[in-house]
Amino acid sequence: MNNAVAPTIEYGTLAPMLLVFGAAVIGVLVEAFAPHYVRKAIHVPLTLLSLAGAFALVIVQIVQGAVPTAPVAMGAVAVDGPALFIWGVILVLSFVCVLLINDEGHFVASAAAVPGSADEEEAEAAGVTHTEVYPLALFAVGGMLLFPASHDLLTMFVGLEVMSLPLYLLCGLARRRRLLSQEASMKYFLLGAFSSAFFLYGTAMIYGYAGTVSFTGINESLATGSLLDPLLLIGFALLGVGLLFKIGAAPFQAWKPDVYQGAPTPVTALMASGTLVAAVGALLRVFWVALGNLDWNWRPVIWAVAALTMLVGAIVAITQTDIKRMLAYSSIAHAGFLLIGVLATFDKAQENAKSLSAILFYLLVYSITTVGAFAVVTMVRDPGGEAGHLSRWAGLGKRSPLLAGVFAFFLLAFAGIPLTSGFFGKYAVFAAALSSGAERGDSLGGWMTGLVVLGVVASAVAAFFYVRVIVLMFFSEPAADGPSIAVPSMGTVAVIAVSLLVTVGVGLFPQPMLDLANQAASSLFVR
Amino acid sequence: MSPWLPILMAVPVLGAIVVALLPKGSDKLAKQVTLVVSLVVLALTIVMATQFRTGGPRFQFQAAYDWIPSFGVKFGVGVDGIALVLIALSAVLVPIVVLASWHDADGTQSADGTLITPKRSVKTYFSLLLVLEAMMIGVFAATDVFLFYVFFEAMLIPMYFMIGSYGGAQRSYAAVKFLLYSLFGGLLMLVAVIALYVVAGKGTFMYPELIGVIKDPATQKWLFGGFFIAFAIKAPLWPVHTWLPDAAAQAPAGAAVLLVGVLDKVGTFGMLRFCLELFPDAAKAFTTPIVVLAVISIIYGAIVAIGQTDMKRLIAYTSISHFGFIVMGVFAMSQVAQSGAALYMVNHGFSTGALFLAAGFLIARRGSPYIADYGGVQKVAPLLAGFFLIAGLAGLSLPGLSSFVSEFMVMIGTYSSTAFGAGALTVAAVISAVAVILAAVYILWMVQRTLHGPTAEPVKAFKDLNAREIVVLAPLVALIIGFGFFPKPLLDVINPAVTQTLVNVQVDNPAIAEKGAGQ
Amino acid sequence: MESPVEIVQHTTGGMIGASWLMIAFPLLGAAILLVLGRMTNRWGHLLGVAMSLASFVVAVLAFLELIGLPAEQRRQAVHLYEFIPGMVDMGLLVDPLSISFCLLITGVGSLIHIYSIGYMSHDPDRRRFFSYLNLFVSAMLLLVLADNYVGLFIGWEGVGLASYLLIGFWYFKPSAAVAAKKAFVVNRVGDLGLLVGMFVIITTFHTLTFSDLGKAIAANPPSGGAVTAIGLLLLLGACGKSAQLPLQSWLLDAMEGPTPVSALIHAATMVTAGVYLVVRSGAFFFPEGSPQALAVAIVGAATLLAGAIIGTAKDDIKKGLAGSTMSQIGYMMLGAAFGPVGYTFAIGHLITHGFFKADLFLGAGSVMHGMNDEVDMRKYGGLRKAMPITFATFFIGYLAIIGFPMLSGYFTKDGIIETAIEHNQVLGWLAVLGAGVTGFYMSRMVFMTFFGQKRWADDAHPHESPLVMTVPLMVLSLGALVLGAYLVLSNRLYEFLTPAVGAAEEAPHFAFTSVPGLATLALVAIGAAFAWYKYGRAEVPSVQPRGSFLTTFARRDLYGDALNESLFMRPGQWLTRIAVYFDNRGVDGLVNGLAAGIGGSSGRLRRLQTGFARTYALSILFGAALLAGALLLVGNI
Amino acid sequence: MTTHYLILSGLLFAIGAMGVLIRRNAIVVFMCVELMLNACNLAFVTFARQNGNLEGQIIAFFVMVVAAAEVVVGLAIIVTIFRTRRSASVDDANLLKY
Repeated sequence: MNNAVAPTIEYGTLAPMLLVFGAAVIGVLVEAFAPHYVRKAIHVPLTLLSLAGAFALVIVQIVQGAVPTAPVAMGAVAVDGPALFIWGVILVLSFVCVLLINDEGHFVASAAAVPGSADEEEAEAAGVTHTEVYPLALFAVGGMLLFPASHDLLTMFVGLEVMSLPLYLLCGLARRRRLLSQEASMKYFLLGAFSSAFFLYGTAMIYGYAGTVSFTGINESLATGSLLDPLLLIGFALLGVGLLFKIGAAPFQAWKPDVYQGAPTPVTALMASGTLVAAVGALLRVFWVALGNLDWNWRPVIWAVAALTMLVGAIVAITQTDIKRMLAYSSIAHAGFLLIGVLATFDKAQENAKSLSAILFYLLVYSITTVGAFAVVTMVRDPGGEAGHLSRWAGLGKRSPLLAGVFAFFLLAFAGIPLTSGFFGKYAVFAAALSSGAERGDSLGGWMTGLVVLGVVASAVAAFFYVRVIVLMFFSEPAADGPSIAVPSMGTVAVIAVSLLVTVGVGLFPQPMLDLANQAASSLFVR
Repeated sequence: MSPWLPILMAVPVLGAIVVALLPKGSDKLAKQVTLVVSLVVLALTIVMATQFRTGGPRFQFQAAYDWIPSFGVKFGVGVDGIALVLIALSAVLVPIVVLASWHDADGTQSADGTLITPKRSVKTYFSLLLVLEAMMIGVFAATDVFLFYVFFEAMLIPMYFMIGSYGGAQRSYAAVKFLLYSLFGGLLMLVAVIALYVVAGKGTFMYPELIGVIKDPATQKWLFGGFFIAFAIKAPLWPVHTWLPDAAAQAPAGAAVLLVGVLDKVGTFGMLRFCLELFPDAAKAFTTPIVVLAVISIIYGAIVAIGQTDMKRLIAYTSISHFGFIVMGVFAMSQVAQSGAALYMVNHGFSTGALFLAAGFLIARRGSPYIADYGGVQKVAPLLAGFFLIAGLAGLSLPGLSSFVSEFMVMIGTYSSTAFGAGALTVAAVISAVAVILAAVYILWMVQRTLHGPTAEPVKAFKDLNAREIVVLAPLVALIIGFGFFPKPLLDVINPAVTQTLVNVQVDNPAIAEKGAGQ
Repeated sequence: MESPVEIVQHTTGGMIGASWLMIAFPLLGAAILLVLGRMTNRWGHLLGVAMSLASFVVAVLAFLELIGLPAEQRRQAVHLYEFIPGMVDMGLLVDPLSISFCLLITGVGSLIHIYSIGYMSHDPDRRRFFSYLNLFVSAMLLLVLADNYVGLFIGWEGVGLASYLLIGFWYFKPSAAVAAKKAFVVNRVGDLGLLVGMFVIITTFHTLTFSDLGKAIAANPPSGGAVTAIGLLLLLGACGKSAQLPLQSWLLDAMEGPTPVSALIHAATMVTAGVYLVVRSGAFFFPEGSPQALAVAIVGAATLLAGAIIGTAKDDIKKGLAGSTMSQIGYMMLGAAFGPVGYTFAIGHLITHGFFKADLFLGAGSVMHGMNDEVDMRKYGGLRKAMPITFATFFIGYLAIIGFPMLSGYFTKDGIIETAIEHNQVLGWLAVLGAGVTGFYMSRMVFMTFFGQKRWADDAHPHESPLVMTVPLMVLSLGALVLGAYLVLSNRLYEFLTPAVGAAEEAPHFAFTSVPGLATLALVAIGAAFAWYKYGRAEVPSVQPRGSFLTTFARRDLYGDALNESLFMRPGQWLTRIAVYFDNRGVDGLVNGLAAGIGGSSGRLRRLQTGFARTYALSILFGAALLAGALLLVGNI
Repeated sequence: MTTHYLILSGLLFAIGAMGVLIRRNAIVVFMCVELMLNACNLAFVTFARQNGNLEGQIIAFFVMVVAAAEVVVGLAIIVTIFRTRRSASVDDANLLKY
């Protein structure tokens, strides 16, 4: 105890994360000291460059192949293949989302001003904007990087909060429909805090069981200790609540539709893509690394959760009338599909690589398509803001075929039609699940097949509401006072272009991306 | 590595891109380009078909390129006799359909001036048509199960848009129903495809390598089920047929031809190719129930057809009856029946195609699909009436027309089949033969109510077929009559493939007749 | 002993080798007329006649070549091409049976073609008419020449199609359209029999070719069961085509077609195809005394009476003749049930009937031609002066059909009757009775048409038809006069047919003074006298009196239509309605119901999303409890 | 000896959760969440004592910091809502539903 060793930090490995956090801090300083008219001019390049730089650093590490085989920073953070892959994905997503954020007219002039009040009008007239969104976004991104890479429950908790707190605020900053925005913000905050309390209590109980919060330690004590200790099981359940809440699995999905609908669309895009990726990464780490030896206990439970999530997401989406709300339910359904992948664990850890790469691939293609879809949503506008209500989308295909066509393609990708990226994502996950179910002596073998069949049924139901939007856009006559199509900024165009490119490209030639995912997954999570 | 099939698929795709990229307002050009491209494809197909050696290996013009190594997926193509004739069918039908739907997207007016369909994007329609052609060729040419699945599902999208954007009043309902129905089946098949890959454990989807790999009967049954349901929906087989009448009735005539003439054949083709050869034991085990379903389709489809008031729906139901025959032939497990079924797929494409097109021309003149709105057409438009009648006679498989040969072979092959459950097959053949009476009723009754009798008032204004429409129908009629008397060219190509199939299914069911006189 | 039907020579040369030209010529004609369409309006009818004559010439030459051969070589098979590989090849069988049909078809056919030039001269669609006629001739020739059942079936349906087209030639008349459809559909019922019959044949004997069939049967004689089944199925087919009970109902409606059609198709040739089928298959599937042969006899006897009775009550001259056609074919069927001898007389009667019935029909046509298409005999009367030639020829035909001594009908019909009585007393004497009825209704027809006082409509100006119509009449009536004697006396036809249909134990010999023969004559005389008493001597009311129950029974075609109506059509319509309803509400309803169900549950589920943050929190807590509970549960299982 | 502390922390956690569910005022709800966090802290410290290592206590400090940050964010949000709606009731914010 008394001969304490000085802690070591592998700055090189952590560089991407540190860069983002550093930029965020600088952003705060800018807010503090720079006059407001130059702030944006500083923030935008700062943010984008930091993200790009971080991405570059990730690439460097991958290229160097110097992927550490042990947790770094005294076992607090695990920067392994999957983590780097997830980092790369998150950084790309956040980059394009910042491009969206950058677009005019999404964020409130002065959050403090009461909606409809005189000083709101003043603020708008004065053209002031909340440039805080940039550092906030950076902090959120930093949290997203830390969350899935953390290697003990405490770090994970901190990552969780660092990711969430800025998002709570960002949700409340919509320029239009501020009541909704604020309500979304509050709901997200209260429920988020509530769930993270569960996560924390779960952590406490696991700590009580294992005497440590490091995944390695938990894993070892599971190997020796009793698997039936209520402390362990309840603790795990509470941990699960926190994580499943973040990915929006039923019955913890309730916040998603409200928040997605209320939040400014760029922020929704960030949550629907980045947060999901990060959360799934974290979930995998906890379930596979920390509690890998417990999978006989948790797989049946997660089976039920996955099934419930898919069905709830797919079925409730059918009757949605708001485009963002519908996409929220679609993302719930997709969370369910991802959980199928999470279930696909094998006896021999090496085989888990297959499932892991499937999940990573799915995350990649799904999140990119999602960002694209939300980017399109930002462009369809009414006088009062974005045209959220589906009925306003009628006949869009007649008025702007290109935009409608792109959106239709994204929807088909969500539905998993062949020759789109979404199809291969689904295929990869289902294949992994079936092969894990097919392995000898797996008591869940039949159940896995059943789950996959359930999955395809759910996707058939889901297909209905995607197709419904296409019908609206193409097969029904446009409304007289239809929404206008905003002239997109370069940023938005770039976002849509990128995600379309990926959706098409991967849809035709998935192999390169699959190679990336395989390579990332091959090394598995460090233990 | 033969480039034929990839080229055959590439040409229409490129054509589609060109058409799509044409500048605004160049509708006429778009049509001409499409026509030329489809004719080029037809020419290439014919040349390829002449290269096909009937004595040669089962799969010819094979080519395989790595596509998704980590899934073990190859872009593997190649054709046996059956696939060849079906590809030829598609290649023949597309140019005809292009000509037939020349004005479909222009917005048509009925004889009494009322607008039937509003103006829609011509370029989109024809580029979709070409994309569809590429996929139709691909789905028949695929020797990689995964690739087959990809085309099987992707085909839905262009057809979905063709029905949804260019169809009749109920088009969006019909389009969605069509898409979801097929998608559902397809997804079940997807599970089976994956499971096939996993269970086989060969690390490949290449069809020839998967034959006879699945041994366990129980597994075979499950996988068979997954494939069969998808194909039964596609075919369509009773009781999962109800999407077809809606889709066919709402689709523009041209699209309907491709839908019923080619797309649905993928179902029966799949049964013959995949259900039988990959899961022989399951196929044999399920023969009886499936044949029962087929017979129900035959009789039920015919009876419901009689009761239809809408021409296109009526034709759709007749197709359901005909598909019953095809399925019955496939599962009769005898050389004659299966050759007949394969031949039926082609002939049905011609006969129903002609019927849909003729009906389409009729409807285009009156703007109503309802039989009751017609009468005495023969007086004012004898040519149209003549073609319509011939097409109808092909529909009731009149001897001397191509469909008779196939129907005859199917029935006789089923009756005399010695395969598993032969007793049931014999009965099935006899019951199905009743359809020849019902067919006469539904076709001739329609003919009587539309072409014959006193000329209805709005019909008086009809013009007879113009040159384009004659060019559309004449080749089909020629083929119908030609293959009616000389089916040999087709059968010589089909037979070896069927023989191979039966070998793989391990059914010993020799040709039922020794050569006739003069051999 | 090896039956002659097994010996077949294969040939490619000579006129027999080229006998396919017989089929090709008219087919070509039909094709040209249909494809070129209006362009050919001017000369179309001439081309039609030319083609028909051309195949008549071929037929004659082939016939001469055939009789040039020794008897045992008179079955010449001509292989054309491979039709369905591994199942059946397309080929022709030129033998005495088929060639005699060819002569009848092309001969009478050509005459009727010629006649039609005049008869249809006023019809704008004459060209179409001739194209259909050619199509018919070609199909009919294929039917009789094909050397296998598939080819026969193609011809069989081909003539069905031609008949459909020609009955519905005046398609704008709803009655004609309906009649055409009815004819086709009823025929299809028969076709079903033929079709299934082929299934059984090929399954049992592994071939559909007549010659191979002979060998196969000789090689291993099959069980009675299969053969009986085949026989009955073929009989069903024959009933359909030849309008025998119970499938007779279409023939009377078929009179909607132009009269030449009724003469050629629905009297002389097509309707006799059933007889041809039975005779052709006789050697294989209708052995004497077998149940199926008996069935044939019964059907024949029943139909000959039914037809005759119907004939007695018809005022429409064509319908009357149609009834008589049914009845005469009934005779042929009866004959065809009794082995080679029966075959001889059946075919003989078929040929003579072809002549005199065509003669009668064309005569009737000529009458209608002069009476501006009036068909009701009650509007006729005393026409013999107005149109002498027509009267003369019609009268000869009349004598021939009632079996007046030494005329054609006399020999062939008596032959059938006697053979029948030899084998089966009951049926035989029924046939005798039928002859008597024939005597009555034919005389009635003659008296009502040509004798008695005028009952014409005011605008009627009866006149003799042009030569182009009357010359064929004369030729036909000549045949009606002499042909019977030529064929029957000294067994010419029998000897000629033997190679095709086999030989009997003892050759038939025609007895002029046999009990049945005399009885027949007596009955015929009585019938004629009674007809004279009712229609010749007495006044004929120009409006139909409401007759006794029996008369109505006959007028209503023995309620055949009523029976079909209530037995098949109405139940059929109900079944259709039910099926359609079931398809929309049942099957499709299920699908849509499922969709609606999902939609509904979605609507209900989304209500759970109340918007109250505290409810969401509750669901989280709830979920947490579930998770914990489940884990504990799973852990402790 | 430590079980009492655990029971206490469990009770605190339950009370906090209940409070979140039954109280309407956003501030109070938020305080209940804080209560839950502190229940966690108690548990951590207790377990640290039980396991005889310091991690638990360290974690407790971390938690306090995070909780403090949460307070900042939370109050900001709640105040804006209050300013807009003149009410801090969680149930009044009920526009987003179904």
